[in-house]
Amino acid sequence: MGNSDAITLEILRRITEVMRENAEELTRLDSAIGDGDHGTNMARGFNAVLPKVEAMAGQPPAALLKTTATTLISTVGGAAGPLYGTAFLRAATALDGKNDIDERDVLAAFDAALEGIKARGKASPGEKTMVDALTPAVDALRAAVEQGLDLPTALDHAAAAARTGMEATIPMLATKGRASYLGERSIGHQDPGATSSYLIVQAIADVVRENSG
Amino acid sequence: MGNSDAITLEILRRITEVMRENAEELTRLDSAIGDGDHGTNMARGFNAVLPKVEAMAGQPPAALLKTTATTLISTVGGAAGPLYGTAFLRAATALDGKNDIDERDVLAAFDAALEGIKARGKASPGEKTMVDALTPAVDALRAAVEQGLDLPTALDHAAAAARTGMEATIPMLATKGRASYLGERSIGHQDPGATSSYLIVQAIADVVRENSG
Amino acid sequence: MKKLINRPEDVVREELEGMAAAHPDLLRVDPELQVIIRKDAPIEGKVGVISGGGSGHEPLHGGFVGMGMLDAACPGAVFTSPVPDQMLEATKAVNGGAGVLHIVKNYTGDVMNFELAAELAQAEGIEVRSVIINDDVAVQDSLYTAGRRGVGGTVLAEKITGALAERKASLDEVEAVCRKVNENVRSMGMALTSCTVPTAGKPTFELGENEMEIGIGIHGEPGRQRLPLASADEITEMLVTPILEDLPFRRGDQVLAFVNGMGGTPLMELYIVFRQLHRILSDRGITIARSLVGDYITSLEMAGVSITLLRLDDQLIDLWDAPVHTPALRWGV
Amino acid sequence: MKKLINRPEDVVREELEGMAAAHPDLLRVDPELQVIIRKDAPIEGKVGVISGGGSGHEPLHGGFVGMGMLDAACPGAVFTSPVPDQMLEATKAVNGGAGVLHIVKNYTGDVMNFELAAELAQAEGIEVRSVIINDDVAVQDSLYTAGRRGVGGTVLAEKITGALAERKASLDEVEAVCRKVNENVRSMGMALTSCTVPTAGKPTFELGENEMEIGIGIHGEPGRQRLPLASADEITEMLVTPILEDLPFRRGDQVLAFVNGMGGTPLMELYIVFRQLHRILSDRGITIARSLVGDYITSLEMAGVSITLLRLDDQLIDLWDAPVHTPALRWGV
Ligand SMILES: Nc1ncnc2c1ncn2[C@@H]1O[C@H](COP(=O)(O)OP(=O)(O)O)[C@@H](O)[C@H]1O
Ligand SMILES: Nc1ncnc2c1ncn2[C@@H]1O[C@H](COP(=O)(O)OP(=O)(O)O)[C@@H](O)[C@H]1O
Ligand SMILES: [Mg+2]
Ligand SMILES: [Mg+2]
Ligand SMILES: [Mg+2]
Ligand SMILES: [Mg+2]
Repeated sequence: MGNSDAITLEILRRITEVMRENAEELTRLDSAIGDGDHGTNMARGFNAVLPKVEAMAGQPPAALLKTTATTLISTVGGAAGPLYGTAFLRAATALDGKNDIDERDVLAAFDAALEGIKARGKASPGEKTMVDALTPAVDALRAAVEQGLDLPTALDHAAAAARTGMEATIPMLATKGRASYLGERSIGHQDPGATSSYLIVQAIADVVRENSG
Repeated sequence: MGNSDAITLEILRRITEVMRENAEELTRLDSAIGDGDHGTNMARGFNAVLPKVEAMAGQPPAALLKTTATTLISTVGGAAGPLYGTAFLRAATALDGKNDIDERDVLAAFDAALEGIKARGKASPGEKTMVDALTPAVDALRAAVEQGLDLPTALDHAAAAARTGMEATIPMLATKGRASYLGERSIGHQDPGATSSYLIVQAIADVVRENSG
Repeated sequence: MKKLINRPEDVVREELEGMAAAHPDLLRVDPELQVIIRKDAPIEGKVGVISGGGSGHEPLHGGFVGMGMLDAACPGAVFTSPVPDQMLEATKAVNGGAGVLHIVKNYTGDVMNFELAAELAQAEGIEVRSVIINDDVAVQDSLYTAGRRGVGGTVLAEKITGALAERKASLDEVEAVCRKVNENVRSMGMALTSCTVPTAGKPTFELGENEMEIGIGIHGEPGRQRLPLASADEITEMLVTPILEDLPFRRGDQVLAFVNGMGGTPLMELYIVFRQLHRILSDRGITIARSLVGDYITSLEMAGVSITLLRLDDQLIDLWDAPVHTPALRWGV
Repeated sequence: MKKLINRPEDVVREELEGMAAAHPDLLRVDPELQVIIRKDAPIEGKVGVISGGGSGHEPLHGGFVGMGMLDAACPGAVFTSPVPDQMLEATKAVNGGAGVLHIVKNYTGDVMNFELAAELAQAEGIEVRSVIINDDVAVQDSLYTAGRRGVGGTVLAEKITGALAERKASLDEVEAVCRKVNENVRSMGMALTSCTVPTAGKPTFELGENEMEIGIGIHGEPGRQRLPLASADEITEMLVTPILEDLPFRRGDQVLAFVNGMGGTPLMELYIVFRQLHRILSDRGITIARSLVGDYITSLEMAGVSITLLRLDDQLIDLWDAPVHTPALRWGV
């Protein structure tokens, strides 16, 4: 993928926009089975990220993602801050030294990001967390890449799987995070972190699609 | 009036009943221009009075009224406690030694009661207080007695005047009591103390009427 | 009505039993007569200091009973002045032979009930003085009102007066310092919500989602003015400006700044108000020498705040700093 | 949404500025970085004790900074765990060369953010230990939950741990006493109303006029069970029974009984709850040796109460009684 650094910056702009647009909805989801702060926190975090990465235009993707990571860790707070921060940090490490990012690189980055979230939060699939959107997304991405599909298409598959995974959290019983305090009352509500994860994956897929040939 | 002590006891029973029945309304009035306790306090006071005076059946009116006074002072609290307590105490003093109470005695008792309230609370007519129900009541009672009307009729006049006086508090600006803190916002609301005063006068008139030949 | 209570008519008795159970080291409580007395009262040769008022303002007054503040408190029914029997019992219980001071908030009922009690106590040979607290600037002190209400200044008066009494000062001196506090303190309050008296079962008044009441008292009654909801900074300005103009407070003054929660306002918001209060006073060259922030004189669960400023001098600072040991205020011990 | 605030996004910074203005004798505050530090920190040779968490629980934690309790507190956005930068700054600021203890409430976000900070601090050569507080019995501690929440026990842990640290005890000893508190404390809470996060603009959940939530936490989230409103006595029983059964507390035990207001409940009602708590414990032969009644760990303006019982021994009593000087807790000085 040519111009990876520009696309990375575009991705971060899009994620910021999407977090702003969906802050109220994410907070609403986090009110039903949480403490009503997820949307506010994600928007605050990416609002802090944006000017920093704008000032780094032209730097490699890994640098932008690392700054994203440290900024999220320093501004988001809650459960989402360390989890997304770790995700972006691991993705940055996976892309270190790379300037032209191909689909295998993207897969490596996604893999590392998800592994980071699981290592930090210790959640498995089925516990009603962001892991439930990201695991199917990564699996779909891997399958598509191994089938030789191009990056935009592979990411479309990932986003679709993330959406399905997000929706699949609705009937789940939460066994991680704040929602787990509600026990069975967590059933019937979509997980906020899975929702923000889906939105992030979709934003990535959209930007890559828009920038493809 | 024969059997004054029995009638006095009947009056106190009736007042107690009326205070219970109207507690909510008095509290409602005291919520609009006060602190929402007048009805509760008056009911509590007379609920304490009743068993005490029941146990004094056969004793002279002055004794029953004195016990009423001290009990009200000891149980009602707020502005109404000392004011009504003083009123009943002064009435008791005016009836001291009397067993057969006639209309002149009743007028003397009412006079003393109102004077007691004015001495204790220092309110004049027109300040949106119980004085605004009791002053016309006493004036009407005096006029009727001087005209030679019988006691039941005189008390009917007093009760009617008390009612008119109570209603006349509606457009008044409060310059005494808690309602005065509201300034012009006190206008348009009927005074709770004037209302309980009217109810008391009406109860007295009703019992005397029911017990007349 | 949503409250953590049992029967509405039992709230005061039960609260008193709870206070007795929670503070056996500080208080003795008579839940029938409804008096809260400092455990080591009476203290020989010390002026007894008592106060009282309707319940619903906790911790005022019962939470201020103890060393260095009140010797006794008399709680009435919710928002209802206590009865003379209570103050007579309290007066006798705290009488150390040096006289007793009654600190009375300026409400018609409080004043009359305390007056009756003072008469009864005097008749029993106890010298009683009374000081009426009337620090609320929201009400005009004129022939056309029942006078200014006693509000936040009462807390400061009880502390400072109790401190001087603790030092075995004379009744004249103790009365004088109480009057001095009253003369130098001003307050004003506002509400975002009303409150619900348990026996009434519903709020005393209703405020819309975008409305606030300025110039409220502590009994849940409406205030002087209903306005659209404003920001914390604007509200702080609305409260402190009339306070400053009334005394008046002047450049160079030292004050005790007391930001009080009405019961239902989070502590976070009280500090947000304090911030702007500090800025306004700073701009006017007025120094905050002491502060008090929290719920000290409340109106059940009312959301709102009151501001109280006391102009200080060395004596008042010394007495404010003096040791105190009560359920709600404690330092130096 | 009716609050005494300015812009919702500024509440934490403004509250910190207010605290700095109100308590210049006790605290230094960095409103940008958002750390509250004891004015005389660092103290040479003393273990530094820090905590932190989302704002909205005031006075926890910032109101507990000062002698004998916390050396620093890190407030996050409302109900949001603070970020590692804050804890790193706080850790460095309180480092007296004897190590630093982090007291961490058991929430996924708090634990992760404190972990990251501890890693960064260790990398800078500061020895950091962490104790997680998880006293809430409303949640099962199992593989199927994020574990028990840290609630009222946190206040007691901070006081007792801070007292031992004040005596210049070693990091091992300070960590051990913090764990000891955690092992001997249990809590449970309930709510009559939810609360409104300023940036959310509306209540986190809605309760009907006749409903209550049992087993709530301190972040406004729904609890384990929604039930019809019950009396204060019944509610007290519902809260204390699982507490007693969980440790379990036994006949002959001495406890610290802590009845905590969630922010919007009048003090009167807390004492009504304490009354019944005392009766229940009395019936079971459990002695209340110490009490704490008031709003110490809140959830904004939530109406509700939590009960915390700490099983005491001589050491814990001694450390509870030790002097403390913070905005929200003060005795012995
Ligand atoms: N252990 C965990 N592993 C993965 N994701 C988690 C974990 N705990 C919580 N989450 C995610 O975090 C989301 C909540 O984020 P947020 O509201 O920002 O945190 P908090 O619960 O601290 O307020 C949840 O919806 C869930 O997806
Ligand atoms: N100075 C006064 N003189 C006469 N009546 C008064 C005076 N002050 C108050 N009242 C009466 O008392 C009534 C209020 O009684 P209540 O609610 O029991 O007292 P409080 O205001 O102490 O709660 C008023 O409606 C008024 O009629
Ligand atoms: Mg959340
Ligand atoms: Mg009233
Ligand atoms: Mg009253
Ligand atoms: Mg949170």
